[in-house]
Parts: sequence; C-alpha cells; structure tokens
Amino acid sequence: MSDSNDFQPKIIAYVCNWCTYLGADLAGTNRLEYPASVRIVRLPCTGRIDFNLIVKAFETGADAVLVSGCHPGDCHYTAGNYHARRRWMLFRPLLEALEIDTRRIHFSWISAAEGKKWQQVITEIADKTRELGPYSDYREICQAESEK
Amino acid sequence: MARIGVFICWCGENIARNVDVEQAAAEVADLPGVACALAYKYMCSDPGQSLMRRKIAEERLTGVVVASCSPHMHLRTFRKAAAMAGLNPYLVEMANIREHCSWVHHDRSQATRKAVELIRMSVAKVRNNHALQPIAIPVTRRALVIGGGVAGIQAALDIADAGYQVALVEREPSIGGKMAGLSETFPTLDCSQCILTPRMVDVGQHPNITLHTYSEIEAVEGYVGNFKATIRKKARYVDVAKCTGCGQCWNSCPSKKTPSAFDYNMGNRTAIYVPFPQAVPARPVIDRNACLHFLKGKCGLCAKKCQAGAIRFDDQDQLVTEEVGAIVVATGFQLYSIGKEQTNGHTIGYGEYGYGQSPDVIDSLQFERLVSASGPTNGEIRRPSDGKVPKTVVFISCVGSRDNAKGISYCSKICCMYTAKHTMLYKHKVHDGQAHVFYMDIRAGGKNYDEFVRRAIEQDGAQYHRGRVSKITQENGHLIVRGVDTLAGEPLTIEADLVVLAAAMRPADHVEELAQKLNVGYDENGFLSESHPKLRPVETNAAGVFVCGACQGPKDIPESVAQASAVAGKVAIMFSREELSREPEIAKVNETNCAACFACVRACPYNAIERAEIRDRKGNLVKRTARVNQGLCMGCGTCVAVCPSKSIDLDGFSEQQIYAMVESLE
Amino acid sequence: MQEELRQTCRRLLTDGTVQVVIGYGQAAADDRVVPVFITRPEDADQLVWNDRCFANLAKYLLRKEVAALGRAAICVKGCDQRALLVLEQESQIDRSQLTVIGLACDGVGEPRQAKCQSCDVHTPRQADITVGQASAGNPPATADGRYAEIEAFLKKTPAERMAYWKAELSRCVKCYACRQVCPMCYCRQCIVDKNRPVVISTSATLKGNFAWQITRAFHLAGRCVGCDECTRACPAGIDLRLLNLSLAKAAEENFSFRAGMDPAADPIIGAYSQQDHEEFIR
Amino acid sequence: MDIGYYPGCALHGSSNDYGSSVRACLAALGVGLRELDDWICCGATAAHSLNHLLAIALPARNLAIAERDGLPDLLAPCPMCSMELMKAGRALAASAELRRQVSDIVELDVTGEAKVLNLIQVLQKVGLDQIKEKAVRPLTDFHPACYYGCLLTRPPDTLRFDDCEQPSSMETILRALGASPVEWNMKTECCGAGLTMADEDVVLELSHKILGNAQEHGADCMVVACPMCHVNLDMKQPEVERRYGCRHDMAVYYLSDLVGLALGIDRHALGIDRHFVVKQ
Repeated sequence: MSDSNDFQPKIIAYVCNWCTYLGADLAGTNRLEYPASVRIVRLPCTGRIDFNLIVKAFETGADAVLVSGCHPGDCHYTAGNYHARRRWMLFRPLLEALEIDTRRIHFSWISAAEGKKWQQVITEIADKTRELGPYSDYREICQAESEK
Repeated sequence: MARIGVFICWCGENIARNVDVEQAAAEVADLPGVACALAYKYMCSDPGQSLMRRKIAEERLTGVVVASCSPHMHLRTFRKAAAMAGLNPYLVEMANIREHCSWVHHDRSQATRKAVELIRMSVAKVRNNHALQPIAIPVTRRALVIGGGVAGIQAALDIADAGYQVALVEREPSIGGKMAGLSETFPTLDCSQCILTPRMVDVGQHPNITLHTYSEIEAVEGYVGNFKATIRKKARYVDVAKCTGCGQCWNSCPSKKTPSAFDYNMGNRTAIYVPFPQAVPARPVIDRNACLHFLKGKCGLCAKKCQAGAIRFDDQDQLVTEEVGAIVVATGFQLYSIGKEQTNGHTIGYGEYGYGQSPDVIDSLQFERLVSASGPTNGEIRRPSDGKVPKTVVFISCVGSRDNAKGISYCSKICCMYTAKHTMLYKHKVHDGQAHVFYMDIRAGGKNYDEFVRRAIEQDGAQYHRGRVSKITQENGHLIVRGVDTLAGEPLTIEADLVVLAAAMRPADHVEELAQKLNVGYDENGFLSESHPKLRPVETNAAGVFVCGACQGPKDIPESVAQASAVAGKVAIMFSREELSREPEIAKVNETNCAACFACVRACPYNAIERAEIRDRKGNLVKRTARVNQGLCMGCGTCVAVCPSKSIDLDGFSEQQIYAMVESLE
Repeated sequence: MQEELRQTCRRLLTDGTVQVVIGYGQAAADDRVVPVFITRPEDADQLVWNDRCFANLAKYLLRKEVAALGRAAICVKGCDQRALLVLEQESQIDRSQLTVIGLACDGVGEPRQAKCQSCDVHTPRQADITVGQASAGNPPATADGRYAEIEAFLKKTPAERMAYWKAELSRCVKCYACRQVCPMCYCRQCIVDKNRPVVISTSATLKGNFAWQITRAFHLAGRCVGCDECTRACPAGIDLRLLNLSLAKAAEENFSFRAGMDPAADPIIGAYSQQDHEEFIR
Repeated sequence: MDIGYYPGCALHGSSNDYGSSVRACLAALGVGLRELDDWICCGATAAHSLNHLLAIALPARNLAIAERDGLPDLLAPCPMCSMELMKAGRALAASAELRRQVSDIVELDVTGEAKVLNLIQVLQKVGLDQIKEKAVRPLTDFHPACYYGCLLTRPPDTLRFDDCEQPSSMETILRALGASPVEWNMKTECCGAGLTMADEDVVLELSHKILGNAQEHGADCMVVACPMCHVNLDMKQPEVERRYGCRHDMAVYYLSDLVGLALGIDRHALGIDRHFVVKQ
C-alpha cells in the first residue's frame, strides 16, 4: 500500500452520524489502519442519503461508493435505514439496466461498536476496486463532449 | 463574501505525528472564502479556544472549520466557544483529521493529503451554512397519565408530589387495576390490597391530581409540551359531586345477577355498583344493560333510596379536554383468552384444556379472586362448580406463553412466580390438599425469587412436573389431567378437582388504537415500543410520550412501580423548565415548490410532517403543501431523500451543503 | 363504439354531470389524434376513438387551464387509468370530483405498441362508465412476458449494454419531452431545474444525460404505470421504456407491487418492511 | 344448489352405505351432486409418504377437473379425501411455480381455487334454517355422542374448520333437529384408522375406549362423518365386545343418516340397514 505507484481507488463513503461514523471513530481510537483514499461524508441517517448522491460521487471521479448506517432495528431515528434499504432494493436493478457498475456500489450496516468491521469493509472495498481498476466507463461518460 | 477561519489542531502528537499540520494550513489558506488558516497545539484547550474567539473577532469571520477530532467529541465545545465570540454556533463545522485520518493512516504524505481534503470538504460545507436559532417550545407543565393501575398510580403520585398537575384517566369505574384484585403478592406474601389501597386513597385526595374514572381517551392532538387530549367521560348515571358513597343504592338494587368483571365472573354484582369496596372514587355507576329502569322503564329504587339525590338517569357521556405537556401510558395487561377465539385470528386456543366448558378450569386471575379475602368466596378456596374444597389442584404454566404453535412466542415472566405463590396460598388454606404444577422451565430471576419457589416446593410440598398437559377431560365430577413428566420420562394422569391455567400476559384491549392516537410504536404482540431498550427504556419515539408498566412488556409489580417512578423523573425534568429547547437542525419545506404528493408524510418516522393548506385572505385554497412540525422533527432527513423536487430540505445537512462537500472532492 | 362514446359525452354534458370531457379528437392537418376538451354537447361529435389514440390524457387533469373548465370527465384506456389511481394516491386529483370514462381497448398503434403486447388492462378498471368491449378480455395477472424486453436486454454483455446506452443517451438533446408528457412528473420545479445545488448537470452531454435519465426513471420507481408516453414522446427515439421496466420488474418481484393496479396497496417508496431483503448489504 | 362431488374410494366401495346416505340426504335438501368426471385417487395413505409431488398431483388433478367443469364447491365426504384435497389446494394457491409444475403433470390448468368442503360444511352451507324447515321428524329420541375422530378438524392450519380440540358443529346441527347430543371426552381421539388392517389389537382397544366413554356419558348412539371411523366403531364393535367381554350395543350413524331420518327418508334408502350394529 505504501508503494505510491499503486492505483489508489477513490472511495466516497456516505455514512450515518450515529452508527457508522462512530464505528469509524472507534477504528481510529483503536488505531486500525485502512486505505487512506476513503472520504467520509457525514449525514444524520442513511434515510437522508439520496440516490443522486451516488451518481454525484461517480461524477466527481469516485471509483467506488459506500453507503453505511445502523443495523436494522438500531436506527437512531427508528426507521431511516429501512427506508434506505428499500430504496437501494429498487435502485440497483435500475443501475444494472443502465450498466452502471453495481460492483462499485457498496452497502453495509456498521454499528458504533464495529470499528473492526469498518476497517475490513474499507480495506475490502479498496482491494476489490483495485481489481476492477479505475471507473473509466463513467469517467468517459463525464468527459464526453456534446455531439450536437 | 465568506470569511472562514480554519483552525487545525495538532492534538499534541496525535495529529501532528502523521499529518503535517503546518503544510495543511498553508494549503487550505488559499481556498476560496478562507480568511485565515492556522495550526495550534491543542484547539480544545482554553488558549486554543480563546485563539479561535480572538480570530473570529479580529478577522470578522463568518464561518469556522476546526480540523481536529471527531465532532462527537468536541463539536459542541467549539460551537459554544464561537457563540461566546458572537458567531452563530451553527456556522462552525469540524473536519475529523484525528479518528478518521492521523490515527488510521501512517503514511504521512497520504495522511496530510487526506487531511487537506477533509478540511476542504468542511470549508465547502461551512460556506453554505446558515445561522440557526434553537427552537424553543413552550411546555404546559401538566401531565396526563393513561391507566390507573399500580403503574399509573405511582407515576401520577410521583409527578404530583414533584409539584406538577396530573390528570389520571382510567377506563373502569375505579382506579386500582389488576393489582386491586390480587390476593397476596410474591415474594413476600403481603396483601395486595393492603399495600395498594392507601396509594389509591392518596391519588383520590391529592390536590394536584384530577381523576377521570370511567373515562377513555377519545383523541390526542399536538406534540411534545403541547398536547390536547379529548377524554370521553362515560355516563355514570350518578352525580359524583352529590354522591356520598353511602351504599344505600347498591344495597337496595333488585338486579343482583350480573357477573362481576372485577371478580372475573366468579361472583355477581348489582346493576348499580362499585366494583369493589375500597374503590376510588367510592362512587357507584349504573350498568345500563342490567338496570331495570333502563331495561323495563320501571324500578328506580336507587333514586328513591338516595338521600343525596345523586341518581341521574338522564346522564350523558361528556367530552372534556385536558391540555398537557407530557403523556404517560400505563394501560397494563390482560390475560390471553384461553378459549377458542384469539383476537389475532390465526392462533388457535387451548380447546383441549376445557376452559369455558368446565367451570372448574379457571385462569390465574380467577384463582386470585378465589383466594382473596375480599373475593366471592371470602377467601375460602371453593371450586366454582359445586362449592367443594378442592383436594387436588393442578396448575399449568405457559398457557399461551412460549408456544409458537398455539399461542405467543414470548415468556410472560410473572407466571412462574405467581404459580408458586398460588400453590403456597392453596396449601396454607387447604392443609390436606395437594398442588401439582406442570411447567416448562422455572424462571425465577429476581431478589428472593428463587428462594420463594424453593419454599413452595420444599416447605409447602407442591409437586412440580416438568412437562406439558395434552388434554383435560371431565369424569365423575373430576378433571382428568393427562400430561407428561419429561424428567421421569412417562405420561402422567392426575385426577384433579380444580385446574388453574397460568395464561399469558397480553397488552390490554384496544391499546393499538391508543398507540395510533399517540403515534407510539408497538410490536407484533401489541406491546408499546420504548425508544431504546437500554438507554431510553421509558421514553417512546413520540417525544413527550412515556410508557411504564405491563403495556410495554410483561412485568411484575416491583418492575412496574420502578418504571413508573422513572417516568415521573423524566416528566419532572421536562417540566423543570418553561421551554423546551430543541436542536434547530431539522427539516423545512419550501411551501411554494411543494407539489403536495406527501411522500414525506408517509416516510417520516415521527409523523412530524403535516398536510397543510395555504389559503388566501378570503379563505380560498391557494395550494396544499407539506409542513414540518418543529416540535416533532428529529432531523433524520428521510423526507429529503423521498422528495423528488427537494422541496423539503434539512438544515445542517442541506442539499447545498452536501453537494458542496462532494463536489469539493473533484 | 365511437358513437357510444359521443353519446355518453353528450349525455354527461347535457345533464350537467360534468362541464368538460377530456378526450381524443382528429387533428385538422393530418391523421394524428390530438386531445380535445369538449364543453358543449353539440361538440361531442368531435370525439374519436381509434388505435391512434395514444396519449395518456391524465396529464391534462393537472393543468390549471383544464381545472378552470369545471368538473371533468376523462377518457382513459386501461393503462392510462392506472395513472389516475397513482395521482389519486399522491393527492394530485380528487377522484370523487372526476368522471372516468373507460375505453375498452384492444391496443394502439399499427403495429401494436410494445406495452400492448403484454397488456392485462384492456378493459379499464374502476371506471365510472365503460364504453365498448375489448375483444381480448383482461387475462389473468401473470408476470409472464411483461418484462421480456428488459430480461432480454439484461442477457447482453455488460460491454454491449454500456455501448448501447452511451449511443442512445448521446442522442438525448435534453428537451425534457419525456418529463412534460409523463403524468407522474408534476413537480412544481423539477430537480433538474434547480441550481442550488446543481444536482444534475443541465448540459446535453452524456454526463448530464445519464444523470437525468437515472433521476427521471428513479423518481418513477413504484409510480410508473407503463403508459410509455415518455418513449413515444422522445424525439431522439430513445427506448426509455427499458429503464421504466427495470424498476417495474423490481417492484413486482420484491413487493408484488404494480403501480396503479390496486387501490388498497400502499405505495412502496416512502414505506418499508422489516422483512425487506438485504442480501446486497454487508 | 349444485356442487361438485368427490366420493373417493371408500364411498364407492367398502363404505357405500355412506355414499347412499350422503346422496339421499343431500338430494332431500335440494343439493345436486355432480360427481367429478374421471376422478382419481386423492393420494391418501400411500402417496404422501412416498413422493411429495405425487401427493400434490393426485388430488390436484381432481381439483383441476372441478375447475374445468365449473364446480367452485367440491364435497369430499371422506375426511381423508377432503384433507388431501385441501392440502393440495393450499399448496397450489401459495406457489405459482408449483401450479406450473403440477399443471404440466396433470395436463390440466389448476389454480387450487376450488373450495373443498366436508359433509358438515355442506350442511352448514345449506343452512340450519333450511334443514329445520324441511325436517318432518324430530330426532327427540336420539342422544348421540358426536365423534369427529382425528381428521375432521386436523391439521387445523389446513382445514380451518371448527375448534380442533373441542369441535361442536355436528352437535349444533343435530340439536337443531331435536336430538340431545351428549357431552363426552373423546370427540377427537383416534380410532386407530387404517391400523384396522395392520394391527387390529390397537383398533379394538381404542374403539373400546371410545365406545365406552360415549356409553358412560349417556349416549345411546354415535354419529360420525368418516368412513374409517364407521368401520372401526360399527363393523368392529362385535369383535370389541367379544374381546373385552362387554356390551356396547351402540348404533353408529353417519351424520347424513340422522339428518336424513329427520328429513323423513327411510332407513333403507340411507343405507342404515347395511350397518353391522342395528338397533331399532
């Protein structure tokens, strides 16, 4: 990982304030190292995370996106994560139809106690994205000039 | 033009070891809108904070980014410091370059680069922050307690003793609940009425408590601090103000054959009645369905006998409203109906136990009345069919509980204890009698609880058989109980005189309807949901609504009382201030753009969004719109995600702020 | 059937049940069928019914100009009627103030439009008045064939699919005809027209076109009734139906839900079940 | 009222007395029975222990015939048959995949929507008032013990009929016709059923207990709605009496027998004279 020639996939993580953000805090407290190319965007709840944010992440050059919040039943706001889960159930088939690479979109439940899981999830996403390489398809989409 | 100050913390070596803070400060100083960027050893220390305050003044900052630890650690600290310097606290954001950066990335150049990006994100965000004012909500310092069992009584008394007004609503003619009908209580065997009735009297006499008995909640409007409850006071046909409770009426009433609900139909009562002698208020009601005046248009003996002139045959239901700041739900439990029909339709009852077929198969609350000194047999244990003293009694636990096939999956928690108590009370009254208990497991967790069960077995000779009963049939005046003893590994048949079924505890009837009126959640069994099972055990997700007692889950008297006092503490804390202050980071609607599809209304976990109408001065409908109730919104933002036009947005995490953050990563 | 329709219209206007009938009429210039708004009984003969009656007229109910004409009756095919139900569920129309004339339909277009191949609402449901009889009855609701096109499309390789969409969406000129014609697109300000923040790039480049079509389609998740007006309206001939189908398929497979079919079924967006599956979440 | 009729093997063979009784009784009540064309085995006993799909497909074919011939209600007087048919119906209704698979096997479209009824349910459908109106002879002299056996109410999730442990539907009908059914303890105990062929001892012991309990509770006859119960309580009764040296002397009627008698149908037409225990 220290080899600077390695492709460092850009990961944007949309996380809820009460579980996953604190899980990442705990990973820090426990000094659990993971790839540095992840950028956390703190939101109150996974319920707040709109699908447009995933599209926007790819537009800004992300190679992978993570959406992570509280485990079912643990949502700080009772049900925001259930709403999110249902949205992604419908969103993924749409992206598959459009051939947006769903292998680059990750969802997880990480609690405030799961610093270790945070480290694992980020490490695995980085590894997997490294295998997939940069998301050049979407970059091409973003860079294509109007033909008209 | 934004003037943002960026303050980067070394956190001693914690950040500075892996992040080149000076270089970071130099890099972010050039970001658009940044007025100054500097690093300091400990931003959270007093000198750190005063540095920030000084810079806010000197540089006329319009926003602040503190790049240090997690916002969960110090966001409040820095916002407070900014407020002291005259900057709206909601113009302060943090970049977490410690937990999310220096502590987890050991490559100094990578960590520094990431720190710069995290700060850039926060700068992008704070450029789009707005000054927010905390939301102040006036509090009506008066509580409504729903349910006058032991939990409701305790909660009402504690709140009233703290100096606040309480309205206590009870469905039955008297407060007292299930506990008033119990004989003696485990594990001390003290008399239930002896400990409860003084409390009931206290409630009746407390200057801060308004009692609404024989009343039900019709509707609840409003939100935390500002509820308005409509209470239906059912027609009593007795003027409570005039009545002295002398008893002339019920002693002279000729209609004496109505089964007494208080005695679980084991005894009869008159048409005008108080449910039990120690009732509070000690004022009777007339049962229309039994009263000869109402049925046949004649009699009226009670009216003739009443010297106070308190009988009012023309009495009507009345609706009264109570304006309160907090609501306590303490509606308690009922027993699982052992017979055939179950309210939830698909579970099948216990037809094989012959409950409802043989009068000598009774449930545990009926047995309580049978051993109670004030019960229909004056405390003598005589079986219902022929009044004989039963020489063999079989107690069956888990009738309905822990039985997925026929009943419900949960444990009712109190049955093991009261069944042991029943065997003791029985033995104490019928010395030559033999008690048998069929059980699945004995669950006696609690102070002096297991000792109590051991005593029932070892001193009072109850025979415990680990196993289930398959069928109870009647044979020559006996009940033939066929079961299995799984420890002995053989079938067991007992010829019994009386069978007592420890039926499962279920929430009281119609609690779901009440919960819907209050916007309180409930589980698949109808028990009300607490906000957090460990840390917010008596709060609900409806702000200002609290739960205690068995409406939240099976529990015994000490637990119910403890919860009730906990609720009272919560209510007293809420009432200790004139206004509730709420975080302003909540949703708001752009009412001009709202297309009124109300997806947000559906999605809101707190029912905090209303369907509103905008009308012109003449009252014509201009348009409809969603509107956020500031007293209820908790700021999760689920509404924003479901709004296609983003006509609803979340302060503190607005669309503008979030997109600015993401786009800063480009 | 056309005569029956005209009679119905005449009667409704004569007896004052409604003040306007929204239906199909013949364009003066060519053989196209256009929406007409009949307000006088004597104009009822302008109404036509044939297999060129493509438009989903539900959209017009949301127009202020139409509302100003008074109480309305609307002519709908089975597919269009589903839109009415969704609009009612989303508080956009007051069904009690509306007279729905259901037109029994054997399909539109020559050859028949794609949506007509798997149609199971030849006779509109929940109509106040049904005109005509479809020669094909409403077949039992089976999902067979309904999603054949998207299923076939998903069998292509990822590279083929990516190439397909890049080619298709590069033709999009961002005219927003798909939005304007859609009965479910009734926002007062479309998210694409917002500029603080710019959620979707407004330029007619691939970047903006992908973002727009993802957004348009997903805002219809659990709401699209499959009237295919977007596809018909697209001047670039982009098969937007494919995207709508992918969502309809997901809705039916996951929640046994089809928008606009069952008045008693709760919407699936803005709702959840604790049992929702989550094998894609770790 | 016309309904589909699935006699099953028993009513055609060993228990044709039950068949006569059902036909005569329902005819008198104006219920037309349309026997399924080309019906086959319900799949009882053997199939369900051998092959799950076969155990669904056999009854499913009968359901499919009922659907094809437009018979939404289907009477199966034998409780084994009605249970197998209902079980198949529920399984089919729950799974589109199974419907497809089974439709393929039986070469008929099957949805499993045909409503299967036992004899009691058909009488309930006719209605107590209707039956009472047509009755000409009150059953005042009868003190029957109604015996449901193991299958009429079980498995409860499949049948959703009456209370599975304390049923009372037969009593309700007979009481309405003037009889005085007794309360007794073994309404839903097992009679040994098919063991009558394999292990007669078990059947004799169980039948003895059942007959004895009915007798002790003052019954002068028994009423059943199952061919197997009838075999074990009626045909085996002389053997029971011989084995246990007792005298039960208990006439065992089908429910349709007693309802038929109340309707004024003669014993011969009801097949009562083909029973083994005959009490005048």
